[in-house]
Amino acid sequence: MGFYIRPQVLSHNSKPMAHHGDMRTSICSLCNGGCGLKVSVDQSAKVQAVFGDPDNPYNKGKLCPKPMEIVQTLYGPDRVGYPLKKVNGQFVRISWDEALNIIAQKHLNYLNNDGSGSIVGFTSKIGGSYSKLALSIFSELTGMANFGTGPICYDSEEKVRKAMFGSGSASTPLSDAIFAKLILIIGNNCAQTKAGQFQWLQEARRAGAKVVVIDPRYTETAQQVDQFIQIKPGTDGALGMALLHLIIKNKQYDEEFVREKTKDFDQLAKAVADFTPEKAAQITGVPQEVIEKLARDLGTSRPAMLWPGRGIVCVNNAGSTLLAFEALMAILGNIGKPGSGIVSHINGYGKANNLVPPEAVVKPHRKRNAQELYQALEEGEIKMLYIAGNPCANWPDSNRMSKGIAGVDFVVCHTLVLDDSAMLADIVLPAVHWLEESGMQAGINRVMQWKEKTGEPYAEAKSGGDFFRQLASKMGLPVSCFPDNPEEAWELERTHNPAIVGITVERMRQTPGGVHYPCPENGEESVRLFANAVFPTASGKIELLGDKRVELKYSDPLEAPGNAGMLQTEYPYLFSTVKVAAHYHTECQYSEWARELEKPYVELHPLTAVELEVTDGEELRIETATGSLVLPVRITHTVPRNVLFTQPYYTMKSGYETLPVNSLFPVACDQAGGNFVNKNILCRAYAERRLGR
Amino acid sequence: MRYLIVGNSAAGIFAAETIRGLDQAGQIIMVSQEDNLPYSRCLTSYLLGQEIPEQRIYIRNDNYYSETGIEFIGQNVEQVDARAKSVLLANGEKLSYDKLLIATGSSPFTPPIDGSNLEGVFQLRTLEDAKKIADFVPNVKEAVVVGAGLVGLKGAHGLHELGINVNVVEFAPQLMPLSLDSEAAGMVAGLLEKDGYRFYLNNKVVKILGEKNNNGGMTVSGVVLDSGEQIACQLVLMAVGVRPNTALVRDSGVKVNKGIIVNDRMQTSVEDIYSAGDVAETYDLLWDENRINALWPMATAQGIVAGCNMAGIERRYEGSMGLNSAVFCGVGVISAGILNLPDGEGQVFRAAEPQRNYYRKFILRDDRLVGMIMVGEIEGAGFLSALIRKRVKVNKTVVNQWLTDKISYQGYFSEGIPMGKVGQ
Amino acid sequence: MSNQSMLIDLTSCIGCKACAVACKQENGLAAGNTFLKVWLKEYLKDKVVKYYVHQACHHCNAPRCQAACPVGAIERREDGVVVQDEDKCIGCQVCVTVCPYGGAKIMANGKAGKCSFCKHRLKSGVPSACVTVCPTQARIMGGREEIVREAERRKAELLGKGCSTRLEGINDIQTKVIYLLPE
Amino acid sequence: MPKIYFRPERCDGCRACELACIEKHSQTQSIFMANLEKPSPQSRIRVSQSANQFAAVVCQQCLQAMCVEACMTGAMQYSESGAVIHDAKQCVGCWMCVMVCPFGAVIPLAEAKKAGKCNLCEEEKLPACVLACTRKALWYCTGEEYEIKAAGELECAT
Repeated sequence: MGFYIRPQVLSHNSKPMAHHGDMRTSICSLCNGGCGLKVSVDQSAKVQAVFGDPDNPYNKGKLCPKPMEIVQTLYGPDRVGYPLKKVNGQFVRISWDEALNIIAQKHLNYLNNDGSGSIVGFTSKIGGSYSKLALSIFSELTGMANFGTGPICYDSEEKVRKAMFGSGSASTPLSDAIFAKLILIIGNNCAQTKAGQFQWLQEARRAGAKVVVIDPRYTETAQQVDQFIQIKPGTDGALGMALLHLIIKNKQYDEEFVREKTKDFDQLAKAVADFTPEKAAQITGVPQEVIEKLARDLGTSRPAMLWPGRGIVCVNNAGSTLLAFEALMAILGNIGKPGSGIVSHINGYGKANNLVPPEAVVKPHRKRNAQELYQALEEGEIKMLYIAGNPCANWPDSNRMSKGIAGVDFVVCHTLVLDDSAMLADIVLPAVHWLEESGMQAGINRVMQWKEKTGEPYAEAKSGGDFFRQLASKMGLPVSCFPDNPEEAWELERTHNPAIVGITVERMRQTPGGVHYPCPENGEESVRLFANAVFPTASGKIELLGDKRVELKYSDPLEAPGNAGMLQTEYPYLFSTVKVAAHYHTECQYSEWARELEKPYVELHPLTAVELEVTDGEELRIETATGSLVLPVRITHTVPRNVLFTQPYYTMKSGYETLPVNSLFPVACDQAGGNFVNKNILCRAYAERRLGR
Repeated sequence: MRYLIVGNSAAGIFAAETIRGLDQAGQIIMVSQEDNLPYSRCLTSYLLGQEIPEQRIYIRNDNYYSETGIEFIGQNVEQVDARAKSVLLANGEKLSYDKLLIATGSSPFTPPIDGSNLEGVFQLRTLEDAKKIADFVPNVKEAVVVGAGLVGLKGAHGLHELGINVNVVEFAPQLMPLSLDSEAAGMVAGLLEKDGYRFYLNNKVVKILGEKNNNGGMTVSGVVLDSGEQIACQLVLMAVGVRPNTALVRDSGVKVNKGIIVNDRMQTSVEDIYSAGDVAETYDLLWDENRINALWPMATAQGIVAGCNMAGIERRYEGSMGLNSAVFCGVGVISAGILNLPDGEGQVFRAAEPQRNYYRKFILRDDRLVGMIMVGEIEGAGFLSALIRKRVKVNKTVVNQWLTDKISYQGYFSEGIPMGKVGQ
Repeated sequence: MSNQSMLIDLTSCIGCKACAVACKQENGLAAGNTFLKVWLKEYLKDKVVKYYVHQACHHCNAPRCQAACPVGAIERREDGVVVQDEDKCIGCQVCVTVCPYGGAKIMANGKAGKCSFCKHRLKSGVPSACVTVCPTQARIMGGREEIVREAERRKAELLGKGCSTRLEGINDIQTKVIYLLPE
Repeated sequence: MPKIYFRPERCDGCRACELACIEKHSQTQSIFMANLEKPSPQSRIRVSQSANQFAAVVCQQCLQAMCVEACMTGAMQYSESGAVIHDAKQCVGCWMCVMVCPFGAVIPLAEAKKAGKCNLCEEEKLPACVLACTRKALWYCTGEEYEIKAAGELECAT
């Protein structure tokens, strides 16, 4: 006998939102774009929905999908609500007090027996400025070394820029685009990665700017601009050097600026002397005429802006490439003036000093760089880890990283969700989401905006700020060093950092769009850096060749770290990751909507697909020296031949249940010694069905 | 949540199943005067005529109540106490509820005719009625059916199937005055007369005659008609209409007109009391007023809507309309909507071929199909009843074609019939 | 906000899919339910044509879904918004098969669903959710004439840059949602 | 649950689906003998025409089926898998389902006094009509599969 009622069809599919909620203003803390948010909150202070803030002058109410996906992460099934302790492989709920006692006791134990170097932190941007400050105070008090997002995101860029200009930060707000005549976007699909702020480029174009995109892929950004230059992956440095060569040869640089404000120009000229456009054309695949035309455009269009992206930062020859393009901006005099300079999401504003009395500071007894960390994990040198992030997915050679973490004696994970890294922890602590904590949020427009707390913390979730203070108290450390709340934390940070002392919480609150930094005691904002053409380098000038740790010399990506020594006959393709708008690293995958919008795939040129005997939707296995991954194929003419592209947002411990793509990238850094590489790595591929699956 | 459902026919069981589907944990109590499994009243005449065995009259299987987790109580509900949120059963017991559904249906109306209390006078509504008649018929040769509505004719058919001569008395000048026009009714009458039925139209029974039987009681021996004519018979089946069973809500505050008045969520005027089925007076989308459309499909649809709203899912009932389907001597007869518009209103399309029992009539008002009758080839009737429900303008050329052509769904065609604004 | 039209300029769309998520948030759509689907389309002509298809209801002046719906669950309102009534829907999915634009979609529970032009927002004079979030003005809303003018202006501007486009929804088939498509 | 979807723009009115359905519902299971049988087998799928357009109408397996709600004998019901099925044993041929099916997809089998409707050829891997449709106007797939397939067919015009 069948049924006469089908209850599942009786409920409604859509429940249009009634806008009854209390609307609170906040700032998105996902991609460092700094978009203003309006968050609708219900009576029990639960976040209902996220909208764009029309009063924010930077995003003007517009938004990319990421912040709207948050609600599902906040109250989704993966969210951690209570401290958990692993007992016989299973997590059991414990109290915060018990958790803190265990952690404090373990920490003190390792500190005494194995030294401060045996305890390491892995933190990303969980929480916000309050958590960050508390962590840095805790680190100073315990000598704990921290690995933030630098090695996987921006270290090379920051180091090169700091060496050249004296500051690693972006020099120009994106909003300056409307004053620019030419905007050079390189290795940067900002239409996807900074979608909420993309309107600035459109406005710039309406105001007459020419926007040029240089990328191996015909990206969404490339679609929207005046000129797209397709370049062979990893060869941007050659293009940059040829542009320098042409500008110098044709004397199109700003002679006065070069003379007065830069150092090492002659050496620079020498370094690019033989880097002719013919040579560059051969390397980059960009026709010589195009290179020459671009050089002419650069030479004649001032002011011009540069917006480099991860496409030239997270690569194995990042250092020299960045050096070339930033030197190009420098000799053209495109620095410090409206509509010139370098746009980036790096918002360094200096460290707060003297937060801890000198006698209480503990120096880490061992220093390691990010690469060395792997070995230290494997060799058991590291006894205890604090994780706030997902290194098992976001660090290269993820399998090795996971194994390393699994081998550590005691792992504490302060997290929103039970992700791949949290699953390896001994103690899991529930973290507040950034919407549940106020704090300072900087953005791509070089502003500091005060992010208001909107929702109440979920269940027993705690901020990193509270966690480290309470832990310090359990460990008998001087608690008085720690701030008690986000406002106090900012007050502490501001008053201990002369660069931002003028930026009070009140001022941020009262200024729509926030306050440009640095902002010293006199309260003057700095819309763009170096407006006075004074550079905080040793020479006070732009050091065109940086600190010489990186040579301005083109290096073939196939010969650079990660690929050097690999046989191209065995690994004939290149493998890279590229981002999509619906995801920010691995954070958004806990939203069902995001998972529905984006399913992992690998992009192939049609001829590559023919070579590999796969068609659209078929599964392709991609193998590198460190791992292998199976992904469905998407055939497209928008990617070059012999290069495979996928996206870096998926992991095992989420609805995707896919091996994180970083497991295919070796532990390799570019010469600048900063960034890990997650592009242009040699790989091989074959149709998965050949294995009989 | 404690749901109490009074009545275990169409509206009651569909409501109960809906609630069960939406709220697995809720307590569902079903109370009915008839202490048995849910069965289809529409099939009682089939049972009477021995066209189906008794087991087929049940529309749910033997373990229905236990499988669906419905507590069943075979008691009559005497009174609803809305203030105390409870009902009083015939056995004096009180049952409380959080949500109450009244789906008590209706009962045959017995006109005050002299002799209507005689042995051999029956009505046919419940399973018990059918069984009683079945027990009585061995002594019957000649029967009189009072009322030629659908119920009367189906009852007559049941008796006729048993080899009894059937005489049908109808007050109106035609058969099924509420669901057919005179032309179609004439066609049906012709069919049945050929089969041996006798009709007394424009007539009524004024007296039922009786004679002493062996048990000392009085048994039917015939009827006297208004015309003075007498018909000798051993059985009288009264089928002159039904009245909603609203007695249980008197003094409860639940507003009653002819039936219990409900809104589009099947809520009565009293909170947490819902009503559905033949007892409820619901919105009629063609007449644009509340009416009782005591029809199986309406009862189930209302039951589902009531169930949803009781279980917390807001759903609206679109409204009912008249719809009837019957088969006479193998000829299907379907009618829907408004059949008789006042003179000068609307437009009528008609085709009749009596020799092959074929008749079609389409009634349009403001270029919208509002009613139809089909006798004979009835395939595709559903598309027309849907068009009536949809209330959209129709193309008259196509309506004209439908008089003779096959009727088929038009929605796939770009110049599809139903266009323009929905609604009146 | 009657007589409102929407322009979807696929030449300006950057495929961020904010509109699709805003739609889900605004209309309370669980995973599996979508009124608006954004997906990549790419083909070769004299150049690579790549754009994001916005698959959703166009709000036709003569909606086929309305004609096809056997129970009158789909109705074109006087202001041109084509709305679907979930209460009436019986889940036959015929609207889905007759829509030339893939506008009516099969929801997770099997019944049909479609864009309602955020009719609940229109009531209070607020543009549809997808329009409010779109960071590139690829979705804009306004009076019909104003929107048609803007569409023609963009088309002309693109032509001036050597990019040929096509407008849908203002010529032979009239729809409330106007599309500007790359050709 | 998979069901039969009809893509109107593809149909050229060849009626192969009707013939295949008749064969499937015949006693003889013979495409040659079927039409000679008594009672003559009836197709559950019907091709209709309007101007020069054709359409095949077949049970849409409605999720809230009007025939199920109207059936006074409980013969029309939903199967476990979600299809609308008809229990002929229970049917008394009252044509209530014929009266309400908005597609006219329930066929009154007058001789048998039973309603007849598409059962998706439940015992076969593919319904006969879908197999017979050379123009691929009939698709047998689930709703999800339909969405994917249909999106793939969308013209650039979207």
